[in-house]
Amino acid sequence: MEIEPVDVSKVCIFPDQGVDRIEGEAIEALKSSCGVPYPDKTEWLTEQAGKGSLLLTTVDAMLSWARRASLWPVICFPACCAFEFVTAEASRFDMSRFGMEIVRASPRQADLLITAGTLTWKMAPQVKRIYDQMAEPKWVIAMGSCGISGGIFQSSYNVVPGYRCLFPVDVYVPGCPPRPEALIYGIQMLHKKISKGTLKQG
Amino acid sequence: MLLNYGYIALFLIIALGFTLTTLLLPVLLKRFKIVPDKPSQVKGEPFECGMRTIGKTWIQFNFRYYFYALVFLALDVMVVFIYPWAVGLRGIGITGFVIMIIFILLITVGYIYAWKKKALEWK
Amino acid sequence: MTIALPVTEVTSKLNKELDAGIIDAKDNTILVKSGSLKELISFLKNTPGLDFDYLTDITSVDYWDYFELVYQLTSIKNNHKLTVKTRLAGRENITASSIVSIYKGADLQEREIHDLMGITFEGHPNMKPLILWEGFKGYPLRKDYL
Amino acid sequence: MTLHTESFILNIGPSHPSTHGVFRMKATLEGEVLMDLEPVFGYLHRGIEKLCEERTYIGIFPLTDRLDYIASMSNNMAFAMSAEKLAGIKVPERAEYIRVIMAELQRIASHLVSVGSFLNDCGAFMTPFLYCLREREKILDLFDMVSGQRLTYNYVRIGGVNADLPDEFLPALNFFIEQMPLYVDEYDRLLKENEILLARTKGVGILPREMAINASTAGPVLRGSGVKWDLRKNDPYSVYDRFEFNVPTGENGDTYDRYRVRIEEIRESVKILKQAAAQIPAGPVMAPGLPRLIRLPIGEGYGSIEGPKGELGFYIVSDGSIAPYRCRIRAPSFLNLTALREMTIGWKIADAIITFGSIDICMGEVDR
Repeated sequence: MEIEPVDVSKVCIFPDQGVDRIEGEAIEALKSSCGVPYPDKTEWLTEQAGKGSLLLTTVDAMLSWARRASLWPVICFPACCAFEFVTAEASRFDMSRFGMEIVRASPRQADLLITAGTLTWKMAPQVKRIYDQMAEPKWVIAMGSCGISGGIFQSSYNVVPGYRCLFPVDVYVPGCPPRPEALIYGIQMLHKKISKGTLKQG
Repeated sequence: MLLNYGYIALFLIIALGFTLTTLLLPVLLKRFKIVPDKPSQVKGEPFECGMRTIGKTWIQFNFRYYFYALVFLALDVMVVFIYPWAVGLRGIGITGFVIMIIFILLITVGYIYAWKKKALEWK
Repeated sequence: MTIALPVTEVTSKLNKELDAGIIDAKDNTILVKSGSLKELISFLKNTPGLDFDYLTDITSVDYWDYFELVYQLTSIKNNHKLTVKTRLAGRENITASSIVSIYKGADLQEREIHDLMGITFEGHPNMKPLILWEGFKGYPLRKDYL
Repeated sequence: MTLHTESFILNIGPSHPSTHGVFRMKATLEGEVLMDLEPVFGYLHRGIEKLCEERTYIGIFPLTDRLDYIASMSNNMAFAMSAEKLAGIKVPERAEYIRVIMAELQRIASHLVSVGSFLNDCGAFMTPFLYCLREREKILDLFDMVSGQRLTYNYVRIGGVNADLPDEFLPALNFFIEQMPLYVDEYDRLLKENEILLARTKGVGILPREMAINASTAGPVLRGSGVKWDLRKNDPYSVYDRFEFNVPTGENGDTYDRYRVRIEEIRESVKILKQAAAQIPAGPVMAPGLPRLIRLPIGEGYGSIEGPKGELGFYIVSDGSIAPYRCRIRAPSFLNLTALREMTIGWKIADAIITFGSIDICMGEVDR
């Protein structure tokens, strides 16, 4: 009973051989295309929430409360800030008080990307892919000075100067690594930003 | 008597209501533009720890997983019948008991057959 | 106490053609020609009196006109250690002989040195880029890497 | 009835919950059994060795903090000791004792993290991990008291330590020394004869003794395979020869032995801490007469200590200027991974993840 496997080479995404070469080209392509970093939208800091019709504001308020109260971060743990993020998640600083109960491994179930650690060019395509695969609406917290500007390793040949070269960042949390209290303050800033979000720009 | 059927109908309505809302909710929210909808090619691809999948992903798995599933299914169906029988055993007395024993023996005959045919061997 | 093995003990046990390979030997460092590096290290590992069975570290240093490979060996049985050095002249496609067949621990370290310093090791099973990616131009740890 | 089955390549990739950072394993699987496993490094290669060449000696300490970011204190100590060995600087007694106390506290904190995340990989999801992090917070308070930082302390200097201990440090340390063995006994009650843990880890991922030595592994991985090699005993540096402690080793080098070695080492470290806290002398904490911008004499030196993950060494070549000519880091986590392929081939995926977890790597040190 020899079962002939269905010929699905059409579906196959990558030939086995040359995987490293393809990965190398992807890194070089991303490295050359990463010219101007994404601008930081900061007008939400000064904006007044709650204009617009009665119905719209209640839907806004309810929606932003639902989104704000259960932000699930995705696993993106390159370096030392990862460990400060884990202690912030652990029992003493307990980020689950803010609804961030579990750290999701796959971007499908996550809506917040906390970039905990230094980003190198070899890891950049992977982080960009994780960000692209996250469902809308999604937010990004750049944690630590490596996430903001490459930090202490900025002059290195293999470090991306800040995550905003890859995708727009909402909140920056300075520190190397930032203490858990600073990270939780950053998350509260993000809650403020979400609560000011309106349906118009989705 | 009719009241018992009323409960079943109520249960049916709740079940249908729940499944329909969970199915239709995303479609409605997307139509009224409450939830942003930005599909993209990368979102469609499988997530494998941030990397692209390597090589063929539609492949022929080993057959022994399927044998295990079959034997489990047979025993699981038997268990499904045993539960209500065990609850109502006092009512149906010794005859019910004998009938169930025969049913259990039938299933164990099939189980022993699979065992002898080495379906459970983990190569 | 891990004593640094005096070099005289090693040189006394060397046979003739290995002895030619030694350039100079003083206070627990042996400078050896790159040609006879592999024989010396397998000799150090296998002779009963010395039996250096643990490779602590391989380092490469760029001294502009030559590259220096520094092998640090330790003997867990007799609790002594030794440093073996070799010099590779030139700047372009420098080759040294790989010691993966003697020490399995050298596998990753040689690939890393190949990536960062540009020294290729013949006889290494898979000399693929380890730390950097294929298509990375230049060798970062060299002094003239901009 | 031969059934044609195919193997496929699975990326246990850079962003994976149980790879302790951005480490990638290209696993070729036949159903569930692992046929081949190719580790891929470099996702956190920040080029620290190149950065060391452009910084002064005092500027390198923040870099060494971020090497093995779970054991920053021991990295600082390793770099300071190899620089002192090269320059022949004599460190005052009190500074040596402070360094030993900090190194042993850091070893306990690092072992707590490694045991916690190892059990997390075994499937005991988050419970032992949060137990261990609860104890680690107590150690972080002690470090916070001394250096003001929670993770990257930048506390050790060439020639001594940055600042003396505050007065409330020693009572807090003594309180911690009494508490810690009770916590370790609590873990043992929870886990020592836990049949799930025994069934999952006994005899899994065996690293035989010769392979462990030949693949130049170090630390709990080497001692787990039955090799009694601990730099604190075999090559006592600093003031370790004044303390009395023993070196736990495993018998058959499986995952359970490595886990047991780490738990026993926590107890040994508490013993060392007790003796060090008792014998600490008064006196200066910094060698006198060292200039701010230290210029090490021309030459090279290799100094190494027994870090929590193994022998951590720095090979410094100095040409007399204020920055080292070359600073090579012998990272234990990097070399412990050479035998990963031999330890995991033939096992199932779940066992391979546990074996990898028991090696306990820290990505900052692996990729440097």
